[in-house]
Amino acid sequence: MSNEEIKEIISSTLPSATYDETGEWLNVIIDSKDWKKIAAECRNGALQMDFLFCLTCVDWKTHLTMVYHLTSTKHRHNIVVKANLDHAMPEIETVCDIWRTAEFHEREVFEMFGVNFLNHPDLRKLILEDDFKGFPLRKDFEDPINMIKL
Amino acid sequence: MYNQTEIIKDTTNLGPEGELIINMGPQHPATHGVLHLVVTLNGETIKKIEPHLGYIHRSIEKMCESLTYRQFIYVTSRMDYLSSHINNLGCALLIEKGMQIEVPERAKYIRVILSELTRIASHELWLGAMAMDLGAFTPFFYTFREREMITEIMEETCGARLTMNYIVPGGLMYDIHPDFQKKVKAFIKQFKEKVTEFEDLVTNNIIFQSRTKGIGILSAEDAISFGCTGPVARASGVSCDIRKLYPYDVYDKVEFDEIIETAGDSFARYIVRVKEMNQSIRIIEQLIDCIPEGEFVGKTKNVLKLPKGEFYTRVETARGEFGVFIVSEGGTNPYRIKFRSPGFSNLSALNHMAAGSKIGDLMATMGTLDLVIPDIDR
Amino acid sequence: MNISAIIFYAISALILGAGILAVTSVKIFRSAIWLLFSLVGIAALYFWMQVEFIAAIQIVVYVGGIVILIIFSIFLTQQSGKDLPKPALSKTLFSALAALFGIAFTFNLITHYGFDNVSAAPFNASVNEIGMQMLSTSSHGFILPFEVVSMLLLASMIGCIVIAMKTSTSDATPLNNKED
Amino acid sequence: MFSLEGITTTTQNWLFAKFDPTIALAIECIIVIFLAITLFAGLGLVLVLMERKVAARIQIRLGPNRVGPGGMFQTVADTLKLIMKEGLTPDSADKFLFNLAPFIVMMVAMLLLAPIAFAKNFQIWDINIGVLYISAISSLSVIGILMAGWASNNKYSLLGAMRSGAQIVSYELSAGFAVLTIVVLTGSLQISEIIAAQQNGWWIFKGHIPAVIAFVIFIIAVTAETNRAPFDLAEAESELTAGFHTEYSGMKFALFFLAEYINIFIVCAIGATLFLGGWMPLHIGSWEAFNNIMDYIPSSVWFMGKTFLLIFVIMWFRWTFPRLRIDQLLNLEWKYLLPISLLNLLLVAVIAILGWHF
Amino acid sequence: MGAISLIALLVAAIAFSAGGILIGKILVKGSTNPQKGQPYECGIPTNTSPWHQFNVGYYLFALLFLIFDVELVFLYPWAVVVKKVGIIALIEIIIFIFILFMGFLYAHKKGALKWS
Amino acid sequence: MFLKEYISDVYTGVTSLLKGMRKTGYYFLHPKEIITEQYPDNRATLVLAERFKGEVVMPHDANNEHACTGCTACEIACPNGTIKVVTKFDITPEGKKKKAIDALVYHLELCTMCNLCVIACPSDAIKMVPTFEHSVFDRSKLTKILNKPASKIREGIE
Amino acid sequence: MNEIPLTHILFASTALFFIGMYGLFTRRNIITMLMSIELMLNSVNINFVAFNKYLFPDKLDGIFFSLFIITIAAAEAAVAIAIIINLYRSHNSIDVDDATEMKY
Amino acid sequence: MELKEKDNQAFPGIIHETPGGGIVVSTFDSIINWARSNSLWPLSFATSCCGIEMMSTASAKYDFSRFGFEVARASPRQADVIIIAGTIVNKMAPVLKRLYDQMADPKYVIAMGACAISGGPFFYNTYSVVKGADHIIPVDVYIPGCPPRPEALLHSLISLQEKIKMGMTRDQIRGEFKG
Ligand code: SF4
Ligand code: SF4
Ligand code: SF4
Repeated sequence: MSNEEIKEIISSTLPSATYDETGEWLNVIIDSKDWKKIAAECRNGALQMDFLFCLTCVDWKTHLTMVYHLTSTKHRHNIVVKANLDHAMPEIETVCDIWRTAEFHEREVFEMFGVNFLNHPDLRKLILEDDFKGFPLRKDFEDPINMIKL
Repeated sequence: MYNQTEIIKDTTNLGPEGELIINMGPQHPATHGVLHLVVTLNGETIKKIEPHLGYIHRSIEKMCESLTYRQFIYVTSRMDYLSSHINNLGCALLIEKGMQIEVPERAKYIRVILSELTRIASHELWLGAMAMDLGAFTPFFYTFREREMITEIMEETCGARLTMNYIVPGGLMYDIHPDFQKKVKAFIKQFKEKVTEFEDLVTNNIIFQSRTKGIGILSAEDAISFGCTGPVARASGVSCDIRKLYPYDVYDKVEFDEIIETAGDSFARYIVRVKEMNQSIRIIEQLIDCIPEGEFVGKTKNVLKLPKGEFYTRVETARGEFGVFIVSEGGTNPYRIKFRSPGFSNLSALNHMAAGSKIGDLMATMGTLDLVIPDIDR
Repeated sequence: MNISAIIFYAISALILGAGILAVTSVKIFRSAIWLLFSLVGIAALYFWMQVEFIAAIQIVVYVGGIVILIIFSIFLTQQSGKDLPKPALSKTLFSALAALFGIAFTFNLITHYGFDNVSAAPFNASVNEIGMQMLSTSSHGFILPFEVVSMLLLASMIGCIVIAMKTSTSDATPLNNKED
Repeated sequence: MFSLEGITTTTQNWLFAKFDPTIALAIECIIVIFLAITLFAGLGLVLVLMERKVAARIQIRLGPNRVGPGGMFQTVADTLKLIMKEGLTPDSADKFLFNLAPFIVMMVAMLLLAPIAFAKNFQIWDINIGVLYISAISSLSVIGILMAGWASNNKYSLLGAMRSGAQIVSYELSAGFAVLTIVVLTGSLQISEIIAAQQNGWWIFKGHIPAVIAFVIFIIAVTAETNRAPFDLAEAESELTAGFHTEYSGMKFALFFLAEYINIFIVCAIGATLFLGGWMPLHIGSWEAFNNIMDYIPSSVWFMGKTFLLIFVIMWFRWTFPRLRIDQLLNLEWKYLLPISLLNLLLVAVIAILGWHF
Repeated sequence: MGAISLIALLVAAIAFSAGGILIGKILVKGSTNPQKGQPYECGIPTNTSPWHQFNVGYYLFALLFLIFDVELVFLYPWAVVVKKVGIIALIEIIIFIFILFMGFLYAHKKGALKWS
Repeated sequence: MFLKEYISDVYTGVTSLLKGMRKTGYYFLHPKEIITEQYPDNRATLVLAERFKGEVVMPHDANNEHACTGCTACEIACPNGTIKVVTKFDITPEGKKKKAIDALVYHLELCTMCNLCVIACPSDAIKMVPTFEHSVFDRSKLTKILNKPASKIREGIE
Repeated sequence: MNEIPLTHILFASTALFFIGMYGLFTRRNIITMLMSIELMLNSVNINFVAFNKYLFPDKLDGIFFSLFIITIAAAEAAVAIAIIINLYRSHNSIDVDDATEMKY
Repeated sequence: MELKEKDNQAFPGIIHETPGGGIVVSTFDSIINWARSNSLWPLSFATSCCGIEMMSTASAKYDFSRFGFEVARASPRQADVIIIAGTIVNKMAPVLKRLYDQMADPKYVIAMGACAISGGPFFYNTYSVVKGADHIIPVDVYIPGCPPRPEALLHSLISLQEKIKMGMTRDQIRGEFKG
């Protein structure tokens, strides 16, 4: 499918979505509240985006941005969905009931960025020690003991 | 620095009647490296597996944010160290894509040949290690005999046996060794002779078959939903070979088959990898004789600056789709870098695959998942 | 008092001591082990009496089979680390007294009866003899019990299977919890 | 090349001539003790080294070759080190049973030595129920393993012990049936008579197909009974880190290690005795000349040769096959070995009664 | 030499093991630390003991084994004399084994020989 | 037919096992397949690929001169601060002050053999050599000063 | 060995019998009770063999009796343990105090 | 220490090549040391890349069973030497300490690779890597390299043998010896 078709399919479900085509793939910027709706649509709707191959988060010092890379094993088209989160208390719906791989990725993002995924089955630390303080991949993370600056 | 009080908290607790909760790993011969599985047993039957990661989490993504684009490549060969060359290639490709660097043909050919050699080496090691998990020690030594030939070739050309840092943005660090082609041909010859050994020793062995057939089944839908890639997904009938779908370097010039099995059990995964080795040999045979003359590295500025924006490249490592996602502010080093590692997704399917089977089956399932823990933890 | 006498008393000491420990030990696994020693001691006693066949049978069946089975069932049904509940003191006393009284009574019986008509004829319990008599269809032969035993074993086997399989269908080993 | 024939008788006569019976008996006991201990130590060293060398050859390696000429002292060094290593006892373990278990295992291995005929007239005790005695005593060895596994208070140990319990127990059956076939052919349980019966040819040759089948079943069963790969589920490296002796260290561990190898030797010796004629030289029907030549080779050499051949076969198994799963292992026993050996036994009975074996 | 040799062998075994262990005990003094005594579980601390009820999936095999073990016991005397007694012994034992084989087939049919 | 497949099961299983045993048996009987290289004994004949990255050294010629100008390009290029260049100013015959290295400190225990420094060096003053016998009992022994004592920069290198 | 009188063997077996009885009385746990029963059976066996050996050396009936007793003991143990495990599965205990009032 | 100098002139392992395979029968201690140095059973403990090189050291080409090292034990109770092959991160450190503590004396440690020595590639700007395994447990021998070649590992093992063989008092044998 071409970007145009994708756009109108998405707009039909979510008019408020904005688009950015400068990058390699079509970027869909949405509001974090609508994410669940879009996700379900992408997965089950005409788009058939059944493969979430990258889920991560970026810390722009003012806000956080969730980045979901989706592709369809049927139509072979990719889109990137972005949702901006508040820096103070980031929250977004989980999608691990739609793409099961999201469960681990979301746990990782949770401990690395402190993003709180609502309705996640068990949102615990996956990689870091249980008593680890702070969110290491945020830009303002400081660890004077372990982190030796070059 | 670490007194007794800092010993990490207990992860096991008394299960209900008849249940036994066992820690497998971090130090365990079968969890190559330091995977930590909390296995809930009922007698010999597995009820639940809960992976605990992070025992080799080296915060690579964080440290890459403070390395320049030339420097951060070498770190990636420490993630999936078995296909380190391919990881480096992925990063180099991204930088080249971002800065429109022209890569000379010669470099492309050599890169692809080395990638395939790396893939073979990785699969050889996996084969040996998996046989060892199933209790057969001897195949390990036979596979390493061939693998040693590859590492010799690597050593001669790249200067390192395992974590070679041979790729620089725009080409290669230096030209291949004069008798590179000769050695590779010799290797192909020996490999073709010896690969039949594993038919007798492993593939057709009744014990091996009964231990892998129908074990750890993963359906195609689950494979996609769990984001599995590489041999694991292909064994379940999902076509996901980046080399076919989004060809990079010269993969579009060569012809090879994407191996697809439909059974989705451990045996299928085994077969897929064994066949892939032959395909890799096929690719190398096509390329090895027609490496074009010319430069081995393109023209690049001394200081690399990636334009502002977001970039994503994927390459097919020995384990599946390895993706690099870089957010650039236009500076000399990435603003945010994320490695999408195949093992991470493949591991998340483990519980689904192994629950309800025996402990012995867990070994078969984990062995055929071919996990590399630093690749998962990063 | 020569060697064989010493051996006899040593063996009986082993039997009785192990037996006492088996019925009094508070750790159930340990009491199983003590039972095992007691049985081995009995086998040794048979050896001492030169009925090696019975001795071997004793070991094969009791030690090799029954005790293993008991140990398995302990693991299945017990918290094998936990101590067994101590019986009430009154009960212990009563049983001990009963046992002691019984022992005294029987001893006295035995000593009075005396068994003086011990015949010194040579005793031959070789496997050959046993086999001959077991298979002989004559009046002294044991062929009938021999065949009956097979029926008995068949019955007990079927019984075991019926009883055990009854729950092993609803056994706590679910293979269907793929979803979690 | 010296031969052990008659040594025992001469010594015995000499002793009883010189001293009064009790003293003579005591002296004999001391000799036996001495011999047994040396045999244990020697066998342990040799077998472990042999295992490592065989493994190396199969795995296109060199194997131990730097300690002493050709690595001969490698196992000596290992033993010394193990003796000089600290023997731990976990706090949470059942100390008494934990320390008792190695002794049990050793005693069982030692007791099994009694009826083995190492050479002509060279046998500690030619007990009249020989093979029955052996199968009885060897069924004790599982107790040591269960004890060790339970007393360690370690999950891996317990799992391993349970497994080997079920495994050893089941494979005793088919081993017993395999032995019975030979008993049927010989009509005696006594080791010496069994060997004498093979004067004019070994059972594996004389017994037609059934004997061969019984032999194969026997080898498989004893491999399982001694917890060797491919049946080494009790100490399955990759599943339960070290199985039932996870918690053992130093000499206690060495004893388990040693007992395993001694058991291998013993079962192979039994196999050689039952099927390959023990110390009996290779005799073929009526080729007098050939038989005489064979007789020149001392009987102890024959015995050791056959035994080590079987040991090598078992090692060959280990370095070739992957490990079975516990349920497959039990399946193999109950689905294949047991019925086959039952029928095989009947077959042999028919042959024996009709006297079809030469 | 007769049964006395068994005692001799037992003494040998005990002497051998005890000797080895004692030498180690006397000569080697290990360092001590709180971790050392705890059970090993892949380097993860554990405070749960396996000494709670534990599901042995294969006790059924042990049951069957016991039965067959007894059968084996009866076969030994038979095997010794079968050649002398001749055809009668064969018939008797065929009946004997047949009856038990019924049980075996029954177990097989009921799936008692399948895993859990 | 139950019995038939039972027998065929046994047959195929046994044959497959025998095949495997034949393989291993072949290797057991053919010692010439052994490929072991006895390392400490073959030190004399051991040849490593000349490109193998063992450690970074600074070649000195006969009269103890090296080519390092102290430009610190390697220090900048090194991803993990393995090289520290300590510079000093010495007086050239013309009386001009000239930058030269005092010490080029190289932490072998940090080096990841990535070769970036060698590539970055403008005057090829350092190179990789295929040595590997660096085992030490004391970590501090691994920190090296690459330029030999009293060594000078070779003439004609700017 | 004949200088060991038969009575001593009988003493031993009797003592063993009553030890078993003691266990049977005191233990409340079915498995341990089963163990006690095994002990008693064994003591009876000893008697059979001893009588046979000392009093009727020309016959083998005592041997056969002990043989059959062992057999029956094995069968009994097998069934008993099957029942015990079944009992445990149904009501999570094998304590006789609980077991008595259960209709099985 | 002076060992290093000895390293430089004479290669470790060559020194003791007396007839009889380097058995130095002088005193009781030296016999014990000979035994210990010749049967070092490693604990199978590999965290990352260096572990692969450890595997190839075990493989047929550079076969460390020639020295009697091939009996890799999975349980620390029976192992003599930990080869720390790979990075140690903060989460792994307590586990490593535990394993070391649970080993039976005498016990030795080899730090293999830049990571185990000092954090190596991950020394700067990382929040989770232990800067050198000898912060956690005493280390006897260090091998630099990333990863060290198999020969380098063999070299270090021989050096460790040297260290054990030469001058250690009875007390040191009894396990107070710390690298
Ligand atoms: S090789 Fe790499 S790590 Fe080593 S000094 Fe050079 S740049 Fe630094
Ligand atoms: S070594 Fe090269 S790069 Fe480094 S300071 Fe010297 S001249 Fe400059
Ligand atoms: S030293 Fe290098 S090769 Fe070894 S673990 Fe560290 S990064 Fe990997």
